[in-house]
Amino acid sequence: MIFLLIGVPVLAGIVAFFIRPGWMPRLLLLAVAVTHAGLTVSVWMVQPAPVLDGWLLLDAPGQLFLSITSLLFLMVSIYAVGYLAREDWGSRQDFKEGLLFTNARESVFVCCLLLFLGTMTLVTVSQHFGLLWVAVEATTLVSAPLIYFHRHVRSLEATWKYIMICSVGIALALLGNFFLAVAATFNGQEHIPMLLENLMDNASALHAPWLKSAFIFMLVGYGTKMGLAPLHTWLPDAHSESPSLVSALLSGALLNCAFLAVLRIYQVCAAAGMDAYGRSLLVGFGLFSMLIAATFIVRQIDFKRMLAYSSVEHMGILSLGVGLGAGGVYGAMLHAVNHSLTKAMLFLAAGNIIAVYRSKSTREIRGVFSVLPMTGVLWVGGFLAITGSPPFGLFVSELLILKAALDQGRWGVAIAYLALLSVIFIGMAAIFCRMAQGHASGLPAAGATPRGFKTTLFNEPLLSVLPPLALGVLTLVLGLYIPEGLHRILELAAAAVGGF
Amino acid sequence: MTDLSLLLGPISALVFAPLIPGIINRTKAVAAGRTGQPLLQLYADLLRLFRKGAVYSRTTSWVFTAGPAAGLSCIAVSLTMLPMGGVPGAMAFTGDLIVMVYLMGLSRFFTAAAAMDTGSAFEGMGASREVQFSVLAEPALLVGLAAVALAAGPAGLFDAAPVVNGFRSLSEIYSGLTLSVWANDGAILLLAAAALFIVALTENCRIPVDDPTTHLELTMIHEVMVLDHSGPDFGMILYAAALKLWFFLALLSGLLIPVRSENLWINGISTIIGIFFLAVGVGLVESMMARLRLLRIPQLLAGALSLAALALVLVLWG
Amino acid sequence: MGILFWGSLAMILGSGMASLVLGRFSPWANRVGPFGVFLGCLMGLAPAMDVIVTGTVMSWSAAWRMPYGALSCRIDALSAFFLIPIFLVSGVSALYGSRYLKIHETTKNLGASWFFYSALVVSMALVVVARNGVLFLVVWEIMSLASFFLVTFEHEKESVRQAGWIYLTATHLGAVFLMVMFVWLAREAGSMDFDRFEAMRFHSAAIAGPVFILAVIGFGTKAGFIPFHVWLPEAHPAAPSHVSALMSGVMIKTGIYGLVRTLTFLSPPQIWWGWLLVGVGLTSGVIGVLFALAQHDLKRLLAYHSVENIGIIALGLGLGLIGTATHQPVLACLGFGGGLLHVLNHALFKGLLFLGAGSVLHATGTREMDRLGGLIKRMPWTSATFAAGSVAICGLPPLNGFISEFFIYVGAYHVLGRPDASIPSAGVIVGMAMIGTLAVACFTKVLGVVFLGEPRTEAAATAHESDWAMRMPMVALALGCVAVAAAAPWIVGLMSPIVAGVAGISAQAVTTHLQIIQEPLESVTWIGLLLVFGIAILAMLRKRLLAGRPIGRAGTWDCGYAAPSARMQYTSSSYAKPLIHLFDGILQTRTSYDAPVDLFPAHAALHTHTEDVFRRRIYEPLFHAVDRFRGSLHWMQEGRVQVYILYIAVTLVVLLIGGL
Amino acid sequence: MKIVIEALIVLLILTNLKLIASSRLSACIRVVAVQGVLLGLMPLIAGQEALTLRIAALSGLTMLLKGVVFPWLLLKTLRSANVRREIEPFVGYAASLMIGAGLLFLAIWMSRQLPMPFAVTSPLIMPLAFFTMMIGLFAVVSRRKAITQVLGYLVMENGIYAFGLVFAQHEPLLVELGILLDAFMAVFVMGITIFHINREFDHIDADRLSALKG
Repeated sequence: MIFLLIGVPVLAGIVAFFIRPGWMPRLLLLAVAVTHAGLTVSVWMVQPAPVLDGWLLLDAPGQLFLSITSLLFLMVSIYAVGYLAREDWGSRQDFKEGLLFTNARESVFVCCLLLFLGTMTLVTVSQHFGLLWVAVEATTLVSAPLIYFHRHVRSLEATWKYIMICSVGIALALLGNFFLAVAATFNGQEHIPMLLENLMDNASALHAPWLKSAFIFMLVGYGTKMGLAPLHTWLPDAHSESPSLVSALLSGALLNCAFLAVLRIYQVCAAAGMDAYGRSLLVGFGLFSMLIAATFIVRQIDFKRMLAYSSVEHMGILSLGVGLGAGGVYGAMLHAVNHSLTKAMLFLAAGNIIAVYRSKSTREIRGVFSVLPMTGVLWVGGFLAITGSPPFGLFVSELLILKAALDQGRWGVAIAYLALLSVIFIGMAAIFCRMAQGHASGLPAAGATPRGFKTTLFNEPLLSVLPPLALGVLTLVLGLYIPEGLHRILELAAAAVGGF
Repeated sequence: MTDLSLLLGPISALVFAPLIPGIINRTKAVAAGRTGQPLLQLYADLLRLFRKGAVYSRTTSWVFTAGPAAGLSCIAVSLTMLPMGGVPGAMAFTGDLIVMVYLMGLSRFFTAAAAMDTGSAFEGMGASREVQFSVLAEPALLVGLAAVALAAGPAGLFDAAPVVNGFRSLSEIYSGLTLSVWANDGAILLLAAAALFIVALTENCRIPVDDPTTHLELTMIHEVMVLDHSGPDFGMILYAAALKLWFFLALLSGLLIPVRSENLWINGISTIIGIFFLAVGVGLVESMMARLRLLRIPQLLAGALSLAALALVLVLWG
Repeated sequence: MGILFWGSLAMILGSGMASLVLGRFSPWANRVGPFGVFLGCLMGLAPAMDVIVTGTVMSWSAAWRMPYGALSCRIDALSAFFLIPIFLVSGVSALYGSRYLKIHETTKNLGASWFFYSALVVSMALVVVARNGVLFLVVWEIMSLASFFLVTFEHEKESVRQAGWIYLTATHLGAVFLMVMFVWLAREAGSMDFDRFEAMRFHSAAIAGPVFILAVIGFGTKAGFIPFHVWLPEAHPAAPSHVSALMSGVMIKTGIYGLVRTLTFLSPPQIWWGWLLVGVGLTSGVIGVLFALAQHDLKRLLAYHSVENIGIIALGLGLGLIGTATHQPVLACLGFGGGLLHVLNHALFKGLLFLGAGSVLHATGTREMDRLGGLIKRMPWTSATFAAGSVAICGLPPLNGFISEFFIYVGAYHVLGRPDASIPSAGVIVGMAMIGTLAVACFTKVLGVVFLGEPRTEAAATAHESDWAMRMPMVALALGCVAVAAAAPWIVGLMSPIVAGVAGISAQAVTTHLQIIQEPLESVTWIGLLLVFGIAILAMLRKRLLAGRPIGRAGTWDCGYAAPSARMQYTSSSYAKPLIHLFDGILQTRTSYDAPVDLFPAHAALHTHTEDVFRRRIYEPLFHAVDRFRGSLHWMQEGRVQVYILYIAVTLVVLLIGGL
Repeated sequence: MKIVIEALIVLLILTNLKLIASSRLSACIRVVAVQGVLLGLMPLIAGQEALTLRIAALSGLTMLLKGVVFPWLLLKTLRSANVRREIEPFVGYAASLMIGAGLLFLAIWMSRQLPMPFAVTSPLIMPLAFFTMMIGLFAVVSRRKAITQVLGYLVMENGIYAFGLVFAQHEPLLVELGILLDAFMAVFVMGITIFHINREFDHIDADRLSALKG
């Protein structure tokens, strides 16, 4: 089962590399996405058996993040079909510098997408720290070409930064792995295998200072990938320059995977009785990330960068929630789900806006409501959702995290948390409302609108409206009702990470 | 006996009110060494006005004609609650003083509206001034009466023991104003009386606030608001003004003349006499001082308010 | 009865959705929506009335798969009392709006607008019946968002977008305080259920005090307490008039409801709460009416009057708290009774006034008072109802505004002698007197400048009376004002269960305590009748006197000036000038004056502009400070990959040195 | 035996210093190649247990990749982007050496802070690992040319890898291979990116790639 989950996308990816562009790769993409989603659903039905003597195993956190990834990938691939169909593959003018540029080969794109799915799945299921590291690094490498899909200078720069920063970070995580290995070696001879459960079982036997430094290195390493400030620097560039559907995956799925990696090492630390230290670090990183996000969201001139920074913010909230422990962990898990859905929805909507306006500037774009009614609704709805206004899901999780903070009487944390949330809300409100409302302006000269988009009522292509709509409906539902099964998994996951 | 005496207040007001301006003018004339107009001048004016026809501005609407009627009926209705010294008002009830003050407000509302209805800048100016002064006058009135109420109130009001009915009608308050009260805290009553006197002058547009005898529109306040009224309307306005003056003087004399015998007639008559004396007093004041500059008037009223407040403070902590 | 309630909500929401679906395609959206809402509201009134009259409490509860959430609702006397204005004003405003929005039928998607309208009505109704913290917060925010979308109906205008943003910001910040409050209560009570809160009766000062402060800030932002009122004068003018009526008449009252409901969780109140509320009330009342006086924009003026009336309500509640804290039940009953009654009254006359302003705007296309005038001849209905509303809002007898103020006055006078309550009650007396007279000044100005005199512009001269769909609501609300005033003595009886819940004493006790005002209210009603009677008599007398006598028609007395023009009338600013001058320390009005020069001046102008001093002195500096701090961090993302990697290295080293 | 290891370590340290002291890119690449080979030798001699097939395979593969393939790749890229030397780096060469010395001390301090839980052949190995890693980071941070940064990354990887080779022998082979593969892929992808950068901008100065900010 697990092999299937990983193998199908990887093999399909390799296949996709060799078939020629056209409807074939898109079909393949869609097929794999559906299959993967189906497999994930079946995972919910029957717990899959561990394989490779426990190296690959699907525990509650893994299952949660696997499901998010799979769902997002399904939506994104539906979107991608329409997107790739709309793209013109000749060389065209870049709307910022006006330089000519082309796209990467479609087959390469699809191939990398599929491999991306495969590697992310591997992250969610791998229980062995070494393997986990390999998987995370692999996600970086396969996602780099995705960011460089539009072959113009800015995306190239973004790609370079992405590779350099993430590789350096991940390298540190590798050292962390070795430290963990050292920590897991007592009296020189026998080694505890670096499987999560073994480490947790005899966590007390681990060598404390080494474990601590291992935690620091892995936190910094995976934190870089996860986008915790001040290690987040690659994130806005990569998210803003990659195609919107890739940004959706990066923000909605990849960051979660990195978060999962952080959770893994935190689990070990907690088991070894160093949770106080770990939690303090997580809280600190969380608040600082929110601060940096707020700093750059307010008056942001590029709305995809704004979304990227909002991802930084929410990663901060996640680590804050875990750092607060107790009910906060459940909140964090729920938050991860909601954030992925909402952020993906926003990025896809942003894709539609860019496709018509040919611009990412929050200063020029006006009147999305009147130009693209559905997208406009999604855009504003997404704004309300991402800022945690009821009745959307993020409200509940943010409320839970607040409650965790207040229950422990940590007023400083609570106040900082709320103040930053408010600042971000105010900043985003200004940007989103200005973009959505008003008379249509900032549109390119007539005829520049791409195929498939007629800027009249109800002529937005269904394939690019339905996926974000579905995601939006999902987070709306999660804001009003949490299904029993999801609740159970969330509780299990929270319990695994030392909360409830 | 009692029920008859209850009617004394309203009836005496309706009958004698137009006499007051006569008294004032005659006082001023005498003080100025003239003979001056007859005492009953206002009666004659009213009769004449009620017999005349009327001229209306094309600009005006029903509001303009409603103004005088509303003003007159407001003051007439508040007469029914007015105590004549020891004689309780015809329909006194807890909190009637608030109703009286607000009836004044209602008549002011209508008068100002009627003035604005003519579309004349002068009358608008008058209305604007009228409402401006009331902003300080009404609080002074309410606070002053509050001080009086506390001074005249039962001793039980001061200790912390909960009283059944701490707040009473104006008539009950006035009936409590015996000589002993004056003996105990006359100072407070005097302060309150001073405040009330200033308010009375303001509300009735007497010198030093307003000069009813001026002939320059720009300096008028109340007179200018009624420039366009004529015939019966104007009659009503003059009559209402007289009644209002009577009303305030009655308040004052009821406060200043502590005759509280069980024979209500004595109380009533003495109060009425007091009113006439007060009228003379007003006349003297008017012949002694000139009207203030408009910008100074708010200060005068603020002074009245602070006098009243001082009285209240003295009652509460004196 | 319960089925009626939910049925009405379903009907309102359903018609909203229906018009949303119809939305783009047909003008029917603008018929289905409003009439559905109207009928739904009529339906909803029945259960509310039933609860108040019979005193039976309806409650529903259901499990909710949501952390700390539970779908529990209850209509007790308090909720029912707030439901009445909600359904009343929403219904008539909907009727009004269907005509008011007709001009947009071709240009805008009215379906969406009506959907949000119905969402607003339903969420308001749910806010006052919700019995669970999470549920309350959810519906509360839905209410805010729905009203936000209604406010930005004409979002093509920059000013409207700005107003919308301010409103959204303010309401969101308020909600943050409420979140903290509920979470804190939940932390103590172990659950978010209101029943649990009421059972706990938090009395330790360590919790009750801060929670009360949080409630005052959070709910005060919605209600419009100064200094949290800044959004009102922006949002109310921006919104379509029927929405302004709904928001100003009803929605801000949900803030009052929240505050009162919170008081039922906390007991016994400490006396400083009362002092605080009285202080807030005085500030809001006086400053609110002063700013209203300084406005030239009709709807903005009305918005500031909402601040003033909220202040009066706060005064009532404050006195009530003092009464409870100092064990003077009479004061408690009078204070709470007056405050709550004023909620109903203000809903009636403020709704009426906004609708009137709307039909003026609809007829002349301007809210600028100095461009209007003389409308009474062309718009008799609007003018008459507006005049009634003005008398009511000035708190003058014989209309309903006076009744609730009378409660508060009597309460204040009642305890004037008591050492522990005399200062606030004296303050209340002075403050209310000033508020009342200033309101008179303000509304004689509005009435005189907008409806009386000569039209100042072409638009005003050619104005038309709006048709029945817009007239009926105004008439209905005006009648409501009269009815409440006339029925005052009986209403007192109905108030007692409502007050009882807040004052924490039995309904019977409240009834006995309210006896003190029972008989006076009857007299007040008589006096009202007497007044009307007197005016009628005098009018008849006048007619008799003038019968057969010459009645001339002439121009207004112009002091001999040859060519008077309509522009020479007293304007709103000149009318208000003396008072503005008197209180300039607070208002800080800015005047720009270019004087007429030489013998034949070509041009001369005088502009006065009074912007909200709190916005200028508190909020704008605050926001700018935050923004400057934000900007000072901007170097962090300066683009060089080397620097970024340096961050990583530094973080690592710091953590290592700290950790090892 | 020990003497050999010590010599090896000293050589490695010297390669590090040479890397940050030399401006000719090709020279830098050669240095890194040498470092890779030395690194490959490391487990053969420093390992606690006797020479097993596993270790032999690992060190062989390491030498092949780090000593031959990467340098070759990089030299190829270097030739395509015709740059010869690092023009004024952010930190001058003399200063770099100073800092290098400082880093050496920091490395030794760290290894003092983290005592090995078990016996090791030479106490110098851990400082060496840290030092190499830091030098790598330093090179990434302080140099302009993208290619130098790749070199820095490689050196960093080398340091970490050295640590792993010596102290974490029980890492399963699969993981070791995975790590090597990833490193290879990373360098490969970076090489491609540099190639593209050179084509788009006709320079490979990483610090001039700063259009995206704010």
